[in-house]
Amino acid sequence: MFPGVDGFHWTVSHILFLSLFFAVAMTIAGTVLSAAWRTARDFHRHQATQLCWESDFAEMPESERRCRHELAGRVGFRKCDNGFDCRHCSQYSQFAPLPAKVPADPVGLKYPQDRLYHRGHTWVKPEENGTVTIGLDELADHMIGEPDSIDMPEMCSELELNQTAWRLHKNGNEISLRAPIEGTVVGIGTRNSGWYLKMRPRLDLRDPLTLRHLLRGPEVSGWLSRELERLQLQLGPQNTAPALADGGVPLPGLMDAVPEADWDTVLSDTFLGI
Amino acid sequence: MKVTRRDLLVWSAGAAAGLVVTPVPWKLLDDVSIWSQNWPWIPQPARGPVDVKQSACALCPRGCGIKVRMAGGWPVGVAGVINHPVTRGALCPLAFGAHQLNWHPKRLRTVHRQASSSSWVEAQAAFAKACAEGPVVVIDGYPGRAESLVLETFAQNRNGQYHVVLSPEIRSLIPYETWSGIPATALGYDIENAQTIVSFGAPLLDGWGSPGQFSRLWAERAAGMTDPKLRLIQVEAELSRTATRAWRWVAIHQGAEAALAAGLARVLLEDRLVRARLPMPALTLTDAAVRSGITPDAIRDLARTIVANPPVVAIADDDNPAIAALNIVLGSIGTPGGIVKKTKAAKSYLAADSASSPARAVLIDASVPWEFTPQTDAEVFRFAAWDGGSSKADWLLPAPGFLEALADVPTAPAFPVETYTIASSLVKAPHEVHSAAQFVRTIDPSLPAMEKIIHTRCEDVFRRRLGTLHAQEQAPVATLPSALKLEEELRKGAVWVGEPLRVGFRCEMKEWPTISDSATSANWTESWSAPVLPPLASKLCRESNLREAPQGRNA
Amino acid sequence: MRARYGMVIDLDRCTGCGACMLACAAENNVPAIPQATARTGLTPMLVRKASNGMDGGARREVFIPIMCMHCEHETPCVHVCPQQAVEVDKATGIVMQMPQRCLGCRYCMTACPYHARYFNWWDPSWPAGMEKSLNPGVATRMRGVVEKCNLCHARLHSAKEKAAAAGKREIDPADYIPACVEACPTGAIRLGNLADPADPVTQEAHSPDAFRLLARIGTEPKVYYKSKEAWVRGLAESVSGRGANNNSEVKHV
Amino acid sequence: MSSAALTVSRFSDRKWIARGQERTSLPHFLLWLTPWVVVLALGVYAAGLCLYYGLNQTNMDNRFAFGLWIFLDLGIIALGAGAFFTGFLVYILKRADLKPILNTAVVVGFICYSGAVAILMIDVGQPLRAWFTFWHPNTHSMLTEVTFCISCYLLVLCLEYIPILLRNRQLRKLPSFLVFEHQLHKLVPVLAGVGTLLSFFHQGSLGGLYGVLRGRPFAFRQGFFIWPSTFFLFILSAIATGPSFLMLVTASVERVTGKRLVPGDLFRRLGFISGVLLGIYVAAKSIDTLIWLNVTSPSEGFAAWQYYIYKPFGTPILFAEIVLFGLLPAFLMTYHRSAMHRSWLLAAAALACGGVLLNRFVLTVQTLALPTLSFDEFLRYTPSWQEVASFAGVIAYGVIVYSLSYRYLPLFVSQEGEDTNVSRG
Repeated sequence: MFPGVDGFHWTVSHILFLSLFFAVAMTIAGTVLSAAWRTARDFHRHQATQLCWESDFAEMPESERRCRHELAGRVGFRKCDNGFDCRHCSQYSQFAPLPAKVPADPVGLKYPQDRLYHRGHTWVKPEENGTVTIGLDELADHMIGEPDSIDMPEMCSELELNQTAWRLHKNGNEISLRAPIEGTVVGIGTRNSGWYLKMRPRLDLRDPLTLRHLLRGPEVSGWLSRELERLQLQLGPQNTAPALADGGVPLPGLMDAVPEADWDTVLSDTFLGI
Repeated sequence: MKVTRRDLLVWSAGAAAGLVVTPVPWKLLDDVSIWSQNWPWIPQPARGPVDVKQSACALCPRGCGIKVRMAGGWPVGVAGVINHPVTRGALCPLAFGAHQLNWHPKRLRTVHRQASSSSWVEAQAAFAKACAEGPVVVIDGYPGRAESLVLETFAQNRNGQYHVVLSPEIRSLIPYETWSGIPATALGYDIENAQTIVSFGAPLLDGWGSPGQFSRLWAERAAGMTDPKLRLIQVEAELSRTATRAWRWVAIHQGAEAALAAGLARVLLEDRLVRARLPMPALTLTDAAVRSGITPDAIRDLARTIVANPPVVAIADDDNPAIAALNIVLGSIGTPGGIVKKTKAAKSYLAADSASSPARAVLIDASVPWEFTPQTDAEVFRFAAWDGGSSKADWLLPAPGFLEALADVPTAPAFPVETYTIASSLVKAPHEVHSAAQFVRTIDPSLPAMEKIIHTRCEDVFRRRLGTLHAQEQAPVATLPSALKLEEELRKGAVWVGEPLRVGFRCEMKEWPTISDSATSANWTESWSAPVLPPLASKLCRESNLREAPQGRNA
Repeated sequence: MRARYGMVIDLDRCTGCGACMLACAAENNVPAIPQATARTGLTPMLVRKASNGMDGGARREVFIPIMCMHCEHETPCVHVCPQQAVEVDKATGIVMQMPQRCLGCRYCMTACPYHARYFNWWDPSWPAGMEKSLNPGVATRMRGVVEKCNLCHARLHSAKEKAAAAGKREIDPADYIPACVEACPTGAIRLGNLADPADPVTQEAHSPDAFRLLARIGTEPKVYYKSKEAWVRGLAESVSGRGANNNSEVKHV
Repeated sequence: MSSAALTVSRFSDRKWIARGQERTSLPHFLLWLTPWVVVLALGVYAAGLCLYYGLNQTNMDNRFAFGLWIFLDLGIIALGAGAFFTGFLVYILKRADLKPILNTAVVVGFICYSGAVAILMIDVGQPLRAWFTFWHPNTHSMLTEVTFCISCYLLVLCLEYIPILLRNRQLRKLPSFLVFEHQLHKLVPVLAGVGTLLSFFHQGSLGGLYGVLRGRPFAFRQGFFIWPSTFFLFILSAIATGPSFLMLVTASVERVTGKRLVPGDLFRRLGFISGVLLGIYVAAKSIDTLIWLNVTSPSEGFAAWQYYIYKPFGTPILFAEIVLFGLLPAFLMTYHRSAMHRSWLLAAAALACGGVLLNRFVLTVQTLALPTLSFDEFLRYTPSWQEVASFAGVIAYGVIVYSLSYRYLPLFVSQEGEDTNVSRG
């Protein structure tokens, strides 16, 4: 069929057939290659993690995708379409001024007001020197208790927002903590140190927009109460007695206390996993 | 950094994708498919120059002339010899695979005593001992050869006996021998000159006589003609191959040939269709009709058709006297187109199945069909080139195979004139095989050597100065310079054809032979001596349904 | 000159001896497969039997040698072969099979109305030593490919070589005689150049007794049959369920 | 107690199953797989025999050169047509309502085509030379067209399958995979277009395969340009039964898992599409049959009656093909009363699929069984155990691949997502 192959001769049917065939082959090859090329490009432009987060966000159940303003009770019913990144939310400013209907003090858990909270149960505390301290909030800490092992990122590594910042291992579950903010790792902590990461944010902290996407005040308590509610449902009524004290405060070491629960689901719901 | 499962996953995915764009898989594919085009375990023929040799097929007494294509010293193909006076280029199907017979898995290569293998030395010792102790019977399947002469002389010297397993054509001539005293081997059917042939179950188109002779004749004078010059009337129970092609097929009851012959004779004599004064068959026409299963009128018509265009000859497929008698009625004895005498120098043989005489040992030549088993409790020494399985032989002695031994080819059975040629051996025989003649000469060295006999025969032919030599072109023997030249030509495949001796003879038939239903079985490999068929015969018998595999022979 | 080799087979002459089948097999190095049956055997030349369907004395039978008909027009096998392993030789009209290119899909076998194509179901094998008796002119095939009659192309080739050596452009017809033609004891099978009107075979092909099997399918087979008997000529038309044929009578496998 | 729970969790594959999808326990799943794996193993063994010893392992012969396997190929490729057709409807005709079935369609298509190609590789005598078709293609051969299109389309199906595969819960954790999936998914409409083109041609060519057999007047059809009528009939019947088969598959999965996987009205939509197309097919088929019986076949010297004198291939088979397996299901799936009832719909779908299988069977097997020469015999053939085993092996392969895909990949994700939400209250 090809020039050089014995008995080759051009005929109309050859030309039609071959052109069609190669057109198809090229299209298929082209599709794959362009997909591969675009992938490479996304990584090059640091859009990969963003894409992953978007896809994960899309995978999340509706109930997990509530808008912070709904949590704070500023609006009745609103679901987030921005992957929890209020910095690009067009309507943020129109809801933010509204009065919150939820008490600002979190139920029985220590959620200091000096820090901001990410939906993945991490907190961010701006320091004077322009860095931020990042840690695990109390609910998460109580739930996990003492982790079996921890892998932290390298010093000076760049972290993207919502990218896995560090991992905790517990009872064979791997828990990925999402970075609440983008920046460079400048310090590594431990559980006992009370914080896990120190980061130099990529954006200027003085700009209010930089930390806008993080929860604060009434949003936190609204969000927490829903989280507790969910926990209660997922751990099941028979577990609620040992697991949660009155007022629904989880006792430390919840994972050890209730090993038979479907932790896989609980953890991925809690830490915005997939 | 440590390699995690994720890294492995990504890596393998990338590798798989990457490998496709390298030439590695494609080259591999190419090599593999090329390999599939010449698998090492598939034999390929050795290239080499092909030269054509002429010889004769000695696998049965018909001795057809064959053209053998030789490559690298081995026969790679067999074909007929167009200008062969008898076969005229035609051969039986088996001949075309015969060149592979020597490698047949059943080929005998060692001496066997009962089941266990033995040696020539022991065989010779045993045979010598037997000869010393008592008379020997030698059985030959292909009389008239130089080898036969050696065997016969040996038998006489040992005051033993020489018996012959006769081919069906010869057997069909035995009645005339009894009535005329002329040996059956001296007689023949002059079908060349016959106008009407009534075959009583003889497989004329299926290997009868010299296959080529009749096939060619029929093809020229009868095939596809509504009014053929040669009328072939086949009287047979089944629609045999010959019957399908015959001018007329007379379907009769199984084994009623004799009855019909009698019926025909009666009609011929009663209705004065023949001028002959002969005993009338005892059988009435009605009885004949009842026995043969066709109406009296049909018999009458048949009789008239037969005599309609003489000369006519009736041919039986066995020694059925009734059909011979019919020939006498038809006056086809000693007349052109009938039963003719072809030679004065011929002797009558003892048929082997009458081998009841007491013998210490029986020696069976390789030319004897494997089916034949002697009625004796003597020690049996059997020569064969192939092992046909169960046989009564105490000793199984490996004989030369196809084209492995020098042989001479006397007149084909029932052929109307004498012929003679030499089948020179084209293939070197394995050193462990010996012919029966060689074997007996180790016991009795006084016996003449094959070469010598053949030589004297050539001289004899030359001296008589009769007949013609059919080589590339024909030459009367009288024109040949010397007997040596004659022999040389014969060894190259030429055939000597004698003069037809035009002498009539009489058959004294006192009374009509008694009618007995004869169970005829005209097997197409009746006198094919080898117990095996060429492997390629499976095309006929197993890889197609063209033919029944002949009994006792593994195709 | 552009030859069109074809055959005329006189069915009145065919005695069904089978010499052509053996000669063909020997010439083309077709193995005798021990396990093969009438359904799986290799018989590029196959003599089949047909009857007029009657019984007793009224029964008539005829033997029909079947080989590749070398169809001239819309050759079914050539059209279907996915990889050009079959082609019609423009110079000779012979339908050539190239076993070494065949992938054994057997599509051509389903396409052939004459069942004249055969598949190598087994590896070809010969008893020890018998490979010495193979015809040097023809290569053996391997398992898993289709083969068929190619009109003893090896013989045509040597005839051409001979002509070329003698400096002639045309081959001497006497040098090109396929094995089956050579073997037929009654001269029933004859080869000729149908493109040459003077060729006796061409003339016979146009005689009133001549016919071709399934001619109405329109593939212009170049193998002609001929018979004086009307019922035999009737076999050309396909009225199925007619004559019972022992040849394709096959056990239920 | 806790240790027990831990061991359970150690042996569970929960982490591989998408969050919120309820799947049966691993042991139970393995139990379900076991028989299929056994059948598959047997099939692989049989196929191995055929490849090692050659096709003498089958009961095919020189006249019955095609057998069970070709029937299988034509059959499953026809049933697999749902893949390209659904893709065509969703991406080209923008029928978003059919999206829930799309992933299943792709997986089913992938199974059918890969299975068919695998069987073809055993069926040819020299698989190692299969690629010669790409090197010396005979552009006049329908089989060339089939080979090219099927191999290309299988590639397309793989590409369409990859995104589904990469959405597996563990695989998607790898950013590179997830991003590639994301990008490839964006381009799937292109693939759907190509797939439609390819499928259109090879479904047709599979019909042409027999339609062009001038030497087999039972199969030979006149047609349009280079394509015999069977070319178009095959396309029609394939796209008509493809959706029906998807219906059957989904329904049986719902039956096995006891879950509602697709919106209730989806079956009715599919059924309607199937029914209408089937109606058109039956009409075309009838006309074609009439032309063939009265014109095409007689002109080749074959009287129509002679095809139907051999049992079991009597005229009833023709009737069944057109009315029982054609007209009836077409009516059931389009007539609103019967289409209301799921059971009627499924029955009709089953009939439709049976019909297309019967059609392929008749065209492959009856064609070869019938005599062509007047002295031919009607031929019988029973497949050898090796043939049957490889046949069963392909089916088992299909079940296994589908089960795995269903368990570990988000086939019906949108629907199930909603389900879980509902359950969460």
